[in-house]
Amino acid sequence: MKASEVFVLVSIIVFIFSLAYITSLGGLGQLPPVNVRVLAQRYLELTWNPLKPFMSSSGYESVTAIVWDFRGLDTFFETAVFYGAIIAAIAIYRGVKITGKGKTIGMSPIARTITRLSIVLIPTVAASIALHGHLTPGGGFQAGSVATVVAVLIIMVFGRKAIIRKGLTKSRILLLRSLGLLGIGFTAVALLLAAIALGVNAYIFQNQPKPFAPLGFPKIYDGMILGGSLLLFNFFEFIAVTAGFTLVLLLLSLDEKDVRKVVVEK
Amino acid sequence: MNLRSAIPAMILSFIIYIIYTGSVSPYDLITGVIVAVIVGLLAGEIVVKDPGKALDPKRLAYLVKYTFWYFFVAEVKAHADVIKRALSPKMPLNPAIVRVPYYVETDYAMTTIANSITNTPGTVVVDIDPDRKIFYVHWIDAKTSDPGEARKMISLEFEENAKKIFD
Amino acid sequence: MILNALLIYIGEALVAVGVFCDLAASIGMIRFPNFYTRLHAATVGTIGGAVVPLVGVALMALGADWLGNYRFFLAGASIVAGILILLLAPVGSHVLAQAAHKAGLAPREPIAFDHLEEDRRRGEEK
Amino acid sequence: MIEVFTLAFLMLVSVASVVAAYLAIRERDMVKAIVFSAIQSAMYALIFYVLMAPDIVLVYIPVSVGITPAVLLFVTKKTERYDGD
Amino acid sequence: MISLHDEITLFILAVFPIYLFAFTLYIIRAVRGPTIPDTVLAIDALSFDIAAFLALLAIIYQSPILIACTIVLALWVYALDIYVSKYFTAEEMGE
Amino acid sequence: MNLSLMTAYVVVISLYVNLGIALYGIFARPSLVKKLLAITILSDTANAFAVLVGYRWPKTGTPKPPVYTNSTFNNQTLHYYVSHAVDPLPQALVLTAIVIGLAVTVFIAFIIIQYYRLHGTVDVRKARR
Repeated sequence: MKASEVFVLVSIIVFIFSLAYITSLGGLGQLPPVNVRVLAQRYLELTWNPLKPFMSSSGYESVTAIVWDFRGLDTFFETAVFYGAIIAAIAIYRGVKITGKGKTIGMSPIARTITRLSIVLIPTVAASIALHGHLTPGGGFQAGSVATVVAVLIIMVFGRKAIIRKGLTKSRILLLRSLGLLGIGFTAVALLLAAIALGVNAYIFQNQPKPFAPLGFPKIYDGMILGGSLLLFNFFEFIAVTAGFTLVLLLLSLDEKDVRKVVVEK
Repeated sequence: MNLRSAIPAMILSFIIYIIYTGSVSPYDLITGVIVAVIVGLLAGEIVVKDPGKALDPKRLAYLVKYTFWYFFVAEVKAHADVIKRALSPKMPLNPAIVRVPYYVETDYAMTTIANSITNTPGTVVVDIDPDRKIFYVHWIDAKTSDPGEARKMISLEFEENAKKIFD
Repeated sequence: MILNALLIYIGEALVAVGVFCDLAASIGMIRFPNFYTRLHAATVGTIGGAVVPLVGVALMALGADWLGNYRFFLAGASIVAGILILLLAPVGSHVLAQAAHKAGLAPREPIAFDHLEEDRRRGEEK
Repeated sequence: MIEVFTLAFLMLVSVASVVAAYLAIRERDMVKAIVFSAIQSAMYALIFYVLMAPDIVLVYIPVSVGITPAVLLFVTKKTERYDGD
Repeated sequence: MISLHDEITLFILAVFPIYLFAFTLYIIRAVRGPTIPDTVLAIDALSFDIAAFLALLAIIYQSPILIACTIVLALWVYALDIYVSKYFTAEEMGE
Repeated sequence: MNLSLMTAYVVVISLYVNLGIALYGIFARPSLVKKLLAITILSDTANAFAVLVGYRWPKTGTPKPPVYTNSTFNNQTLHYYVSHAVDPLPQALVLTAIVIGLAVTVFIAFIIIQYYRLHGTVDVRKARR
């Protein structure tokens, strides 16, 4: 071990101990506590509360309600950040041709057959997670990241070129991703547009009717809990996240010598 | 898009959706049908080659019978054997990789045999040669090195059933 | 009521079998000498130790009526998880074994005879 | 009674996560390090599960056990496998 | 005569220590495993068993909705197998 | 000192140790890929802290996930839910933090590949010369 390494180690240990000391003085309090904070109690109360229709959200699940209703604007910008990171990654690969020509090697026939079968099973489960995001744990992010496993498996088991030959080229995946983002944006302002047409008031990211803003997404119909805008947000986020992850993995799986020709000699 | 090959995929997708959500409320039925139609249309051609075979009730009956036989007879025997080996103090092992030929045509039948072999403890398919139709099976207690004998001991019953179901 | 009790007892029996397989598999994982023999112990762990208890949990959940309506979700999701493990786990072991043999990652001894190695050599000579 | 066993499980999982994280950082072979970091992520997922956060488990396992190792293995394949001298 | 509810709780608490012992052995194999396939195989078996164990925990906590996590665990650990074997057999990961 | 408090401290201490290990990896290991791995461990540990702060153990019964599971609604069920469910706010924040963290990781990964193409190494000590 060299002197610099020892110095780093000692300073890290001192830092951690000071952090732990501050925490034990009352930063985290006693763990685990009996009660949660007042703000959290408010959120829990208002998630599903027919007695307070103007303040409550429209689903059973508190996390989804916070993510897409109480704090929807934050999540929208977060999705935009993810989109920006993908655009920045594509910028590095500008000019690289992505084609489906040439032969693929892939893996053993047993893995191929099972992967083909799982193309039906896994998206079904993912869609179930997305469409029940307001009733059970789940939602757009979760379902999107579950559905990405199909993309990973196809890239690894059949080869990258197979996914392109099936029609999922780079521009189409980007289009799908943009459609998802547009859908989220449209759901956010849909009530605003409707309110302008009808001549009443509405807020951006409004889910349920509020005082002074009488419009709202359907909450419950014939005994079925529809979840209002949460359902739409979850669905569009599912599409956007799946397409984004697929695009990232597709770019990462490009052959190094093809990329090198374009990127380094430029 | 081939509509006929999409139907079995749709049915499979719908069944999985309903089992996973575990309820038959109108909301689940409606969304289940929508999801099944979309997934079936997208994946039908990749998954199902011959739609007539997939909906044949005789083959499905064989599949159910095979599942029961497999779980209650083959698996129990193999599990008992490997657990005995793992827990006995002397640990009797005689591992080897043997050739096991197979004589089925379709991919699904081949995969059924291979997965059945791997899922019974004591035998694992290490590699496969699809041109010469040979599995290379790692066998924890190699009783023979002759491919024909090994096939009789390891995969004959799986193969007969797989032939009835998929070929 | 009797049906509930029956379901719960069958489920508990299956879970008990699963726990025993799990324990045997983990002991086998420690004791077996090389990677290829440990594959067999891992198979015991996945089929006997995961699929069987998942089915057992599904039966227990169907019988446990104090869990409310969501118990059908519990049962269905564990059945689907069991089916997926049954399909995917053997493929996982197979591709791992194939990669280990092809790239020579793990020692093969002790082994009585190795037909795959023979055939591969013969293929290279040709 | 449930409390005691829950907390015993948490203890085992957190100790295992420390071991896995240490090995992931010390290991010179990047492939091994990535596999160890996958163990560490799985252990964190169990902590999240016991802390009653199913939503986070649902998004954390795909991201940390699935996609991050995939990205890092892609990077390792394209660059160098061994770290340091 | 105890109720079914208490009986299930007692049963799960009885199998709990065995599970913990088995997990400890798996983790030891995963950490010690002389080669990479050993480690990956141990993680594989460990995760499938943990999937079954999490289902039991969902019953004992009386929160059936926790079950959604098991399927995700089972799926992605399989993907880890595929990555590692692809890494060692192929020239480029996307072939 | 009761048992639950002790175990909570074990979890907290192990998280601190992981934090230290991750910081050591970021500062002392030469490979850029290893640094990226350490960054992911660091962010995961921070997320685990956030969720740990939102945990609770109610006086009666076990804690519940923050999902309302009763199909009927009255004051009693609502009170049961509010007094047993854990804090949903840190979970919602961590949920978005994980996805942003993944986006950052992917972006850094692309930059590392580009760095290797231009410099021929991912070792910061060799690249300095």
